[in-house]
Amino acid sequence: MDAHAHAHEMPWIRRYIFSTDHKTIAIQFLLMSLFFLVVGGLLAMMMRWQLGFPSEPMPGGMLLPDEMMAPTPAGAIMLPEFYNSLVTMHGTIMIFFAIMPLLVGVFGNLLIPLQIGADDMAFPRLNMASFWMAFPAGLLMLASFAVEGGAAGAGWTSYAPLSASGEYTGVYLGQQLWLISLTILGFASLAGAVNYITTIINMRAPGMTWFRMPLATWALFITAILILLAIPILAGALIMLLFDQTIGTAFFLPASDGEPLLWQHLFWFFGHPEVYILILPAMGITSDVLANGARKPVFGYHAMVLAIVAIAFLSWIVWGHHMFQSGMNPMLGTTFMITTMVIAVPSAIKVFNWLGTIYKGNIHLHTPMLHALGFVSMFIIGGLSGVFMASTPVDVYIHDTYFIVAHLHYVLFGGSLFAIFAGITFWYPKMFGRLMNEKWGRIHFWLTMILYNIVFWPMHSIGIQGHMRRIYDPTQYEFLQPLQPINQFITMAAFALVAVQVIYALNFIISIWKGKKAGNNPWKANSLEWTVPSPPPHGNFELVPIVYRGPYEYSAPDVEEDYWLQDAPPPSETAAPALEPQPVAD
Amino acid sequence: MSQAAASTADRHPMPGMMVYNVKLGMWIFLLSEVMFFTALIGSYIILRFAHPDHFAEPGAVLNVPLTAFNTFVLICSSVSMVKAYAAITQGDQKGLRFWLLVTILLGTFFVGVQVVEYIILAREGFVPMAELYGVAHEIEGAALYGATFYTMTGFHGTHVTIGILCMWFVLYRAWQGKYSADNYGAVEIMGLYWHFVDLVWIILFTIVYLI
Amino acid sequence: MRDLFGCGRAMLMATAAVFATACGGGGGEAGGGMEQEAAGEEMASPVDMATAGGIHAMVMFEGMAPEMDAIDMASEPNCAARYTDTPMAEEVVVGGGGGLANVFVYVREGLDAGMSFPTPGGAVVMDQVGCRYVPRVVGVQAGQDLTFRNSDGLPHNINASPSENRGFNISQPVNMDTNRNFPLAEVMVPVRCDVHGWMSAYVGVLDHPFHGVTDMEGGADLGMLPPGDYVVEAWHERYGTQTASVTVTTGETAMVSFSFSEAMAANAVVPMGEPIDPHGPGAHTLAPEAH
Amino acid sequence: MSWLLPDSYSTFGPDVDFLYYAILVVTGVVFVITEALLVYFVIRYRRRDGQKATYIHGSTKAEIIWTAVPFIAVLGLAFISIPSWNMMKNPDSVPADALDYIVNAKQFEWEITYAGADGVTGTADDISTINIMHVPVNQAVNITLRSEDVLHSFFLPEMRVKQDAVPGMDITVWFEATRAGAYPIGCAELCGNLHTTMGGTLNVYEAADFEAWVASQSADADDADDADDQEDQ
Repeated sequence: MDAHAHAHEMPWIRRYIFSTDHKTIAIQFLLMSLFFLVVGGLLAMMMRWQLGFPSEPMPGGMLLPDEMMAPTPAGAIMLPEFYNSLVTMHGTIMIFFAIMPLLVGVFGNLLIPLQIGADDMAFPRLNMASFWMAFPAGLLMLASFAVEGGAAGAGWTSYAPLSASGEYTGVYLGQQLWLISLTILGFASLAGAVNYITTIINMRAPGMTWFRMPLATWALFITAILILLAIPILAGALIMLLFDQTIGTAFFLPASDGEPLLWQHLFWFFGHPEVYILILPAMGITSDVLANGARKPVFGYHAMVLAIVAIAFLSWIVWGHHMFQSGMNPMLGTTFMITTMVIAVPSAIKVFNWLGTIYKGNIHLHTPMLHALGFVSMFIIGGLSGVFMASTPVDVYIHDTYFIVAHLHYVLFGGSLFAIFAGITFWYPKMFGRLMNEKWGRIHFWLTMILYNIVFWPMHSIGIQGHMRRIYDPTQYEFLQPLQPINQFITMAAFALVAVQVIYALNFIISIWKGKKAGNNPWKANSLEWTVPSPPPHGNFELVPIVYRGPYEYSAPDVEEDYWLQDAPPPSETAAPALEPQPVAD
Repeated sequence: MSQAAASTADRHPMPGMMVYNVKLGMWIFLLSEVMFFTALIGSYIILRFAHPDHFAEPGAVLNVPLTAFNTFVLICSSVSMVKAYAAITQGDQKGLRFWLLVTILLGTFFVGVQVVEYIILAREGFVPMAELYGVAHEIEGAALYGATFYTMTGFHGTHVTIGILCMWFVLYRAWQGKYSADNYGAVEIMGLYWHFVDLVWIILFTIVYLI
Repeated sequence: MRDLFGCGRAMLMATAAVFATACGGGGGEAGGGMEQEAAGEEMASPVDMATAGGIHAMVMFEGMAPEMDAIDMASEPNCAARYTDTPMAEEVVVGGGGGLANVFVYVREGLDAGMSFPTPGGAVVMDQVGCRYVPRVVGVQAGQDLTFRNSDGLPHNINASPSENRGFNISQPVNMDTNRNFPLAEVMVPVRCDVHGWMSAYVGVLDHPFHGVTDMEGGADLGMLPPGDYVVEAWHERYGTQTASVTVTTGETAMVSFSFSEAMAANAVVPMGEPIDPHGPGAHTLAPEAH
Repeated sequence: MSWLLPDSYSTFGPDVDFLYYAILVVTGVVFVITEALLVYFVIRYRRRDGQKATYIHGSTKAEIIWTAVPFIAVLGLAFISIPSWNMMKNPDSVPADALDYIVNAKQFEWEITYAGADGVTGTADDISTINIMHVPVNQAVNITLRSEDVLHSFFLPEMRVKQDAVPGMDITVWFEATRAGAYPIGCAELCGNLHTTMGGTLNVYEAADFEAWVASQSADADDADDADDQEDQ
């Protein structure tokens, strides 16, 4: 039976809506998570308004209901309840519905089968189900803004007991929807993780040994394992919290002898692997793009793989560093400090290897490469600022201040999001068959890079001055009032930062129709996805590819070009290949 | 079922592939299940260590002999599952159907006993809700005991119930003669799941009822 | 960029000004007291005014009024600055004539079973002035709007914890009004501010309009009722409740009086969140001290 | 925009500030070197047409060096942090002569109880204040931190003190102020709608002034007790 022909007979709804093709699902995830990225960004803008101009009427605030924005004669003023909901939902949406589906949902789906030479995922229908759980979960999360009491307002970490009973916040249904939505998203992530792991273990093309896999796939593989093991912990905790909220159990409610710290332990036991779920695929993407841009093999490929594995392993024993000031035994704090310091080592290894990769390269500064370099430079900052809070005595001072906000945004925005921009631009042809506009891509990169640093760099500084995070009105504290001009400055810059993303959005949309046709291999890259047309047909490979070498054989002396496709037979074997390409076995 | 999907899942193994996709997928899924029950059991252990006085002595509240018998029934169902698997590997259709049915009945019996146990305990005032806890009788311990007990055993019971529903489906397909000595993957992964659920119960029974 | 931005904000201010004019610039008056704001079109009351009679309650305090503690507003200097004298707690407020203020007096039993009363259109206002609730005790009808007003211009939070109704916990960061209502009758609903621990107030919710809160003279009007026998209850936050039966006759205002004394504080039962069914039997065992 | 810490006025200050600056120097050096190399490489090895990049796969020696050096560096930072951490958070480190306080957090207030003349909390001569803490200078104070409802975090920026208050737990916090003055108290853990208002003031007095404050409070301690009784009702 011919899968390719078959695809075209399928009705529209099966091809675009309930598709089982991993590339279509990747695009679905892409559109979904970009939508949530926009939503999350707008939520952040409202927060920034309140922080820059506390209790001043917000432009457009009159459009929002009275439960969020209090109408006063001067205009609509944000209510603290709504601010807390914004804090919570910005974090939740960005982490669970933007960055995580972008990295794992989009690139996992798009790259894994293509890079290992498979025709699709191991379980295509499970893959489809994964998207169709994640998307409604996101809508449910958004819907919680509209229910009585508003959306969840206990922070994205939902620390009990604030989250465990509505009497503390006035949020009942909103918090429950938050819990239900994340539980559904958990199922979606699990479905994805089972799929990725099975696919990578079982469906690699002949010759695609473990150490010939591109680092993006390696990172996604390890990420999938982290998801597989971490998400169920979250699910267990979410369900217990939901029971506390609804049927009246007391797991986390101290009034009936429950343990609030148990929630934190469970949450961060999930949460720290989650942090690496949000960065490992970004590291993988960056490695692929850097090698391509530098026209050079990745420096220390094995060390890079080992570093990913080491990070994944260590991520299970560092969760306590989120809880140094939580009332946990100080001896445990010491232990977690040491493990946390150690986890900086594999991250450092990766940074040095990236520097080694561009060393003596022949660097093509195309847009994805710019973003990848942006990732490295920002990840250096985010990684180094992490050392401050790893040191427990220093963490006493900077814990829960804007220093942490700066740190996590340097890792998640400066890190993950730049890698996402790199990845989308780099693999755009494999999704839409065309290239994004290079000029506007560069303009967008430089504006984003500059404005991004203008927004987040000063946050270190106000954090150092003691500015707590998650406070609705900094001017309530006399000692923070001198920092208010900085807060205003950050707010203005943040508005500009969001505004320049319109460039990317337009570039993205217009290029779908007007972009330059890409051909098979526009970046002259090596891995298997570049051996097939853009976008690849249903079933991906006409013949099962045979892999002869690793993915980073750039500028190899054996060939004339500066790249060497993984499935190109070696010169000695061109005459009589040892392995005969086989037709796809279906 | 999409043809393309079928082609992928049942495709001829790639070089170096040790187990077929669905079986590998089930193993991987069970790993995540292990973590789920780890979260629940871990919470139970932490709460119990933090508040030892809130948890009753073994047997003081829970009916250990009844549940011990129930545990025996569930272990028997694992044996019958093995018999069903053994039958189909030999191509024995009748044996497959018979042992599947036995497994379903034993599983259903297990869930039934659990439901009855819940009803009896609830009547005694042993409920998960903090406010209603111990209303009918003076029960030693606090609401944490009820909450952890019902959450852990409840989620296990849910897993058994889902297993039974899936097994009805497998039985239905067995009746249609879909399985053979060459094609018994569904029975095998059903068995994997069933043994896992059984194993979890043995751990739960030990730490919830006996310790 | 900055310029553009400032311009946007200026425009916004202009819009806001227009809005303020349209709204009559409301919301500023301190001092409050219970205001029945513009009542709108009243639905027909089931009470036949031709035959109705009134109830007037007098609540007196016997003996020396207990000395109230000073409120330590040091943690909120903006509020402390509003007072020339030290602000005193308002748990017991006794007027010059010996009347006990802030007593919620209401018809507890005796209304005809078939009677139901339209929800008043106007809102009852509870203001926050100088970090105190003004008034401290209000009565509302079930479903009637209760406006919480912040006239302090600093953050308050209103935490109502009823038993029958759904509670709420809302905040008011600046001068503003927030409307809420309680759909079910209960006496009383405690209200407090979590930012200022000394601030507390009480709301009595009834499904009829026959209730009042005593003023500094200790008097409260309960409105016009159909003739008949009623049980009236007086509720005080420190001294608990007393009941008295009263007979209303056409055209007359029946007087009912209560008296409280400090001695009652010791074993007072102060009901909170008690559901009230006013349609119960007319007569009731009376407390001995009620005349 | 400064990377300098605001001045500290407690005995923890020198330790925390030293560690902070030590890490700032170490990370600052790494930051400058790595970012400079990044920029340098991008410029030095920018695209030259017709030329190939150098075909290098890696270097085991380099890998070993840049594994070992950061490893030693971060472990060093961890180990020099341990003594300060133990001093700040280990309940055994509280000096024996510390004054006993109870800080009870609730939405959205700090209720601070000073043990009074008898040095024991929970007795009649306790002095309670809301949001304003009074302590003597150069005298360790031992706080039992509690919460009534949700998590809060007791934050004294100038004292370099931060500790979450957890309902159901008594957590020991101690510090010793080294300069008289008024300092902010903040809540650093999201605790509900008006989390932002949960600030207060720490008044650090010279010993004599502190005695005077205690005396002024003891005079109307009876009244304070009455107030407590009424609150309970």
